[in-house]
Amino acid sequence: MKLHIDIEKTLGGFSLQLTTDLSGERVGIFGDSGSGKTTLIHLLSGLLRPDRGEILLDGECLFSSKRGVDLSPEQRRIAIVFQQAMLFPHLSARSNLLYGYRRCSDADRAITPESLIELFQLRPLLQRRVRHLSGGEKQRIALARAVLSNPRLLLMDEPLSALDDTLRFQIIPYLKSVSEEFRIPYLFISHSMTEMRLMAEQVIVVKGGQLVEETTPEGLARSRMALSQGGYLNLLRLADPVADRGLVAWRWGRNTLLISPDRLEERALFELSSRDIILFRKHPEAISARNLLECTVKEMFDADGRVGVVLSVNGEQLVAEIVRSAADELGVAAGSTLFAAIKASAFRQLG
Amino acid sequence: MKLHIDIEKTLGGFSLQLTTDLSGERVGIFGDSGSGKTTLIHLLSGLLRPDRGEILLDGECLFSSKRGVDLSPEQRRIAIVFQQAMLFPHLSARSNLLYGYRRCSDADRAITPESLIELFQLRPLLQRRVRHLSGGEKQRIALARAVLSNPRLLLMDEPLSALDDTLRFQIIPYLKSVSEEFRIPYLFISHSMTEMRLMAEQVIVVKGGQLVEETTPEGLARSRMALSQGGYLNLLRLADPVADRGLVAWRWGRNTLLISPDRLEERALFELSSRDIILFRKHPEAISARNLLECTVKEMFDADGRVGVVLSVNGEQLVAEIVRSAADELGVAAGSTLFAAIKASAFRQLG
Amino acid sequence: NLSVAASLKEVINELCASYSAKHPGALFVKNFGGSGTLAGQIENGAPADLFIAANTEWMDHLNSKKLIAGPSIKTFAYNSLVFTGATSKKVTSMKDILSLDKIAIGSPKSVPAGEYAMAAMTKAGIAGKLSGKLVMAKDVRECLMYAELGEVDGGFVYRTDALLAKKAKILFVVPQNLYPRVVYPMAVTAKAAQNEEAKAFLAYLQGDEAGAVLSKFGFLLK
Amino acid sequence: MELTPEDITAIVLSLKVAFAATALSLPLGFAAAWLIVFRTFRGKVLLEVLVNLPLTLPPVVIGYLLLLLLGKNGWLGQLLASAGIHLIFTWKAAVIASAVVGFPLLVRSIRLGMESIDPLLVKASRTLGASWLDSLLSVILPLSMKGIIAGSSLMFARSLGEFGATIILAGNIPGVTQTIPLAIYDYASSPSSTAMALSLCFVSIVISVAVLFLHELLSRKIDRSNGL
Amino acid sequence: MELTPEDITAIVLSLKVAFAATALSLPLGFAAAWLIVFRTFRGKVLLEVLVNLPLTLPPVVIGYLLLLLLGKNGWLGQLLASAGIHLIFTWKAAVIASAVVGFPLLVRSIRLGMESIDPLLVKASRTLGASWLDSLLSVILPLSMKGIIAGSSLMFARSLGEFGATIILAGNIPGVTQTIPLAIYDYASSPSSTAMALSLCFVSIVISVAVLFLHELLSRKIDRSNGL
Ligand SMILES: Nc1ncnc2c1ncn2[C@@H]1O[C@H](COP(=O)(O)OP(=O)(O)OP(=O)(O)O)[C@@H](O)[C@H]1O
Ligand SMILES: Nc1ncnc2c1ncn2[C@@H]1O[C@H](COP(=O)(O)OP(=O)(O)OP(=O)(O)O)[C@@H](O)[C@H]1O
Ligand SMILES: [Mg+2]
Ligand SMILES: [Mg+2]
Repeated sequence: MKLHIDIEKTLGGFSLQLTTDLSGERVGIFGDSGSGKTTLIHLLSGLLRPDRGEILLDGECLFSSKRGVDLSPEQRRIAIVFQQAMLFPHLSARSNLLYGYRRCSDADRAITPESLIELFQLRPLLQRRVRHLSGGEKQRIALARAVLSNPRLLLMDEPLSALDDTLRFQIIPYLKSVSEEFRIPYLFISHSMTEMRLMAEQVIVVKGGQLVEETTPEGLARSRMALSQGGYLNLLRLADPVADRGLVAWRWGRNTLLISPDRLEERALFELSSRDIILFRKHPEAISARNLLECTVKEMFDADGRVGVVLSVNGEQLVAEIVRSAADELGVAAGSTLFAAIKASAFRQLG
Repeated sequence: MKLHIDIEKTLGGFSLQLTTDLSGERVGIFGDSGSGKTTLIHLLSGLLRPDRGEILLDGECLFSSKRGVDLSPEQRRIAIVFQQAMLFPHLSARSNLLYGYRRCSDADRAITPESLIELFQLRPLLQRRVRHLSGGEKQRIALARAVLSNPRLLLMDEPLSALDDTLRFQIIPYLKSVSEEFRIPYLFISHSMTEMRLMAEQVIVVKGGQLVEETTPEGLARSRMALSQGGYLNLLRLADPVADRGLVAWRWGRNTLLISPDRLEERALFELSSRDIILFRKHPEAISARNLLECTVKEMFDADGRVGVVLSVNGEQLVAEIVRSAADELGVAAGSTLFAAIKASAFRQLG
Repeated sequence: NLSVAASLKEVINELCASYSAKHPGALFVKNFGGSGTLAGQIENGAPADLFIAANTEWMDHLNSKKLIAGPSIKTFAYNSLVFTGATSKKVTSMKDILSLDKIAIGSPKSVPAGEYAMAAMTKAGIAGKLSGKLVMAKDVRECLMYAELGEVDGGFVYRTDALLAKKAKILFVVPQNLYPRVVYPMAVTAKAAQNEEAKAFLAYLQGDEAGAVLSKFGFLLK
Repeated sequence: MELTPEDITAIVLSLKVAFAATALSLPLGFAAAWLIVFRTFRGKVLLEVLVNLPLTLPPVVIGYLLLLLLGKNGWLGQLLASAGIHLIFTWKAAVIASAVVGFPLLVRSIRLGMESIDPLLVKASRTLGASWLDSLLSVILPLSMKGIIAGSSLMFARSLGEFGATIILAGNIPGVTQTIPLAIYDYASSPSSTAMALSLCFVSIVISVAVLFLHELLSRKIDRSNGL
Repeated sequence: MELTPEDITAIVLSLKVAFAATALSLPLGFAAAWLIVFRTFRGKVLLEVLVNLPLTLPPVVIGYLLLLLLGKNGWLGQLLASAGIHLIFTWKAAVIASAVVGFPLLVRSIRLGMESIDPLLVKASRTLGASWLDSLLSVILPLSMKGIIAGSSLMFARSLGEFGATIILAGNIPGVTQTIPLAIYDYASSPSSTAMALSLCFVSIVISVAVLFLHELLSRKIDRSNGL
């Protein structure tokens, strides 16, 4: 996807002025509430009309005030997934699902309902009334509905933020596989750093209607480590769980982690806050923390007075966060060896 | 306050059947969503009419199907604070505040607006339109409004759950001081264990319209330690903060705790999850955790496979949570001495 | 297609019925309404063949617009003004109505009967003293209704209408010298000028048989 | 376009009648809407039917039924007469005719306004010591103001156009009960004064447009003050 | 209570006219409501005034204006006449009279229904490939169904009672254009047949109560199927 944006729009007291060239399949949009993210995607999709400027998608002009081009939303073939599922309450789940597909010309029908119903496991939901669907089921239908309209670009406006944590991470794999399997590029809006890291390859940061930063999810997470409640969130892909005296032993690359039992799946994604890792210079003997890992410091970075310590654990990577005085006391430096203690209950299974 | 409740009420498919005698000034009502908490307080306040039974408050009969007594809500003098502030949108903040006071007979006017405006720091808000108030300001007005109606009993239906964390704990001191200063007993509904422990002296647990348990907030917190995300939440009252190399040293009884900087106040309340405490049998040497406390095990309790370890730290008390295998390995038993490591970032300042 | 003043409804219905009995092919479509309404309708193209009005004003209006076959204008019948009421007071002449509280007349601007009544009162020299007592009604039938319900002590109505009333009795007949003659003109419309059936019915209405029916209903033939 | 002094009288009278009819119906319409929205009682359906009835019946019939009720021999008429009140053939009768005909429109609008009030607000006022009447006046009334204004403007406009019921109950007496529609009727009945009829129509339209604008204005103001 | 065959004809005709007027106005009313709620354009105020006008004018005036417009000399009447269509004095004229008079009530109800639709739903349909017309039919129409039904029942009831405009535009021709209100008028203008007039009033009331009930029923059903 190549998206050229150069637009201006004033809405009451708010004004958006944004110029950028985006390429890549998975772009995140990050920004505070009221920074103009929703306004931006409404402008892109044709639901709002820029005051001036132009929008080009893969070379095709969607809007240009100079040339007098302004394609209507249905001509742009850009689908939006909203924060609320926005299912049509008068239609069944099936009719909602097929709403966009039915309006798609034969030539564009690359994705068929069958394949998506399979992928999203929608079969049991199809006959249901919309109001008999749970929040997560609704959002799954909404997503499938958008994809089935065979758009050239998918815009997602905090599609997960109305859901509870469990649902949220159940849906993320769907979101990603959609883009991968059907080659639909997307723009993904979120306030959640974890969602951003799972969903985006590059991130633009918007503030007060202006683009202030272009970065990667990793860069974003590191720079905001000290600010956010959970610090830097390590994402760990674990596999092959085995019960072990009331806990579960998961394989993490060539390491084993003991984690409090939750759902057992062959592979799972866990979140671990950089603040839940305690570092020792020497091996502590008896300790209540169930995980004690020997690791090497790969690099260190500063974020607002906190120190981020990037650790290598048998080839896997982990970021721990310590205060400056602790860094001095432990004598942490690139290359030094440390022990990291992590409680079994510190891991949070996602999805 | 002495409250005798013996009522039955059927609402559609839901039926409530509850008999209890409550005495004490601060009673919590705890229960899952849909368990009938709201229904119960509507019945008490006269907004709903029980099908059968009686309600006595301090000996006065508010409702009795036998004797044919059914006082109207305004006669009962029981005020409710709702989840949403429910301020009257057509009135100014001041008129909202005085709504109940103006309808209160002279004889009952023990609490005057002046004293409450002082206590709740409402003076700057009085002239404002309701829609120009923030969520927390609204809820403060709503609370003051209820108190100014000089009720005999205050019912609070999740008064804080629509607020964000910061606001929530700003308001709790107001709620408590109201009851203390003006001797108004209250019933407090909440899903939050921390709120419950801060607000209530005793707790009744409701489930499916029935009373299933009468306990204390502490008992409730311990019995639900394993179930809740944050484990058992230790509440620490700290004082006299002093800056210390990027951190803040707070006094906790005769101990000192190093905590990541947040707001500095003379005294503050912090929350610490039982899961954020790592226990060692021996003193670990260099460690990134900034707090290492020597402590004695006072008692241990079981909660769904987890072990709660009640520690005494120089006269203060702390509950840590470890898995059974760790308890065995560390050889924890009442009377044994352990070291507790806590990261500076593990504490959460409330309010 | 007949457009007939509403006050002639009963009599026209009977006349049509008896005509149909003799001429089995004849089919009537009757439209009843105020003369002004009917004239307005004809002016705007309503499909009327025969127009019977309650006064000459509207007939002349249509004639001046060439919507009426001028030569066909004939007089259908005459009527007379009476004073009717259910009052217990003794009322036998124009002077007596001064003793009444409320008197109904048709609105003089829009109801011919009202215009005639007004003229009669003026001529009798009592109009000035009655001004506060008059109730203007939408039409003659409304006058009669007020009288019948006792809402007014009496009202000026046509003789034919007064005869239909149950409670209200004719208290006196207004002397003809006090007001212009009440004429019901009829004519074939311009459109139907060549319509033989319409002309035939017009002729029938002028005949003796029609006269008998008209008399029965209280109309005057000359 | 010229207006005779009589026309001016008719216009003033029309405004007076429409105003009085609206003012008279407001408390009743408010009460009816409140009963329908906030109360459950036997005979609610009957009330709804009764309120909506004037919508279905031709105004002439309504006028006739009102005449039977309020006339000399009607039970309510006799009652009023014994109290020295005579309504028929006065401008007050025109008010009553307009009020009855416009009532369903008023109630429907107020209902819509009331249905959007959060019932918890009413409950809150009760637990703060307000009796049901107090709560009605201090909470429900101000919060249904938008519906009340919409209903009033609708009713006012309808009253300006009321003809059928008025002419029967009040008669068509120039200077006393002749409102704009009745004057138009009089003019229209004579071939010579069609132009006069049209001028009055025009006045009627101008007034109703003014009412519509006023309504928009007021309801925006209320939006603002309620912060919606 | 007895009904003559002529009365039965009038009742059937009334129902037919009310039904046709409602059916005819629905698409137009829907379009007008849509324009007012979802579009911003110049002349919107004019549209609002035009839609509400029939409310303010006496039906007789409306009938007269319609007669001028649709009559032989009216521009629309000439247009229709040249297409071989003659409306005046047929039951179709009664339909048009009823439609015009009831239109403001219909539009007001549909508007209220439309105003409660989440605009994001409409936007969602647009980004899913629906043109504005498609979105109007597949999203806005079904979701404003409650308002449409309320408006239709109001309009139907109003049509049943329409008198003033009908008698002018369609005439009072028994068996052809004589609806219930016109028949009542006929009966009521002769003192001997008051009882007959009252029977027809009663029929009128029964029909409107039936319509009210049907409306309640339908709108409950829609509540259920929309899961509100
Ligand atoms: N129609 C409008 N008229 C005036 N101001 C508007 C309008 N729409 C949006 N705004 C303003 O534009 C700004 C940006 O809004 P926008 O919805 O794009 O923010 P956002 O980044 O999506 O925020 P959030 O994360 O809360 O969804 C806000 O300050 C908002 O108040
Ligand atoms: N008017 C009603 N008709 C039928 N069922 C009702 C009614 N009001 C409440 N209920 C049902 O009664 C049950 C208890 O409701 P209640 O509001 O008291 O729960 P709660 O404990 O306050 O829940 P929450 O924590 O979610 O506020 C619920 O299952 C609810 O669906
Ligand atoms: Mg947004
Ligand atoms: Mg509740």
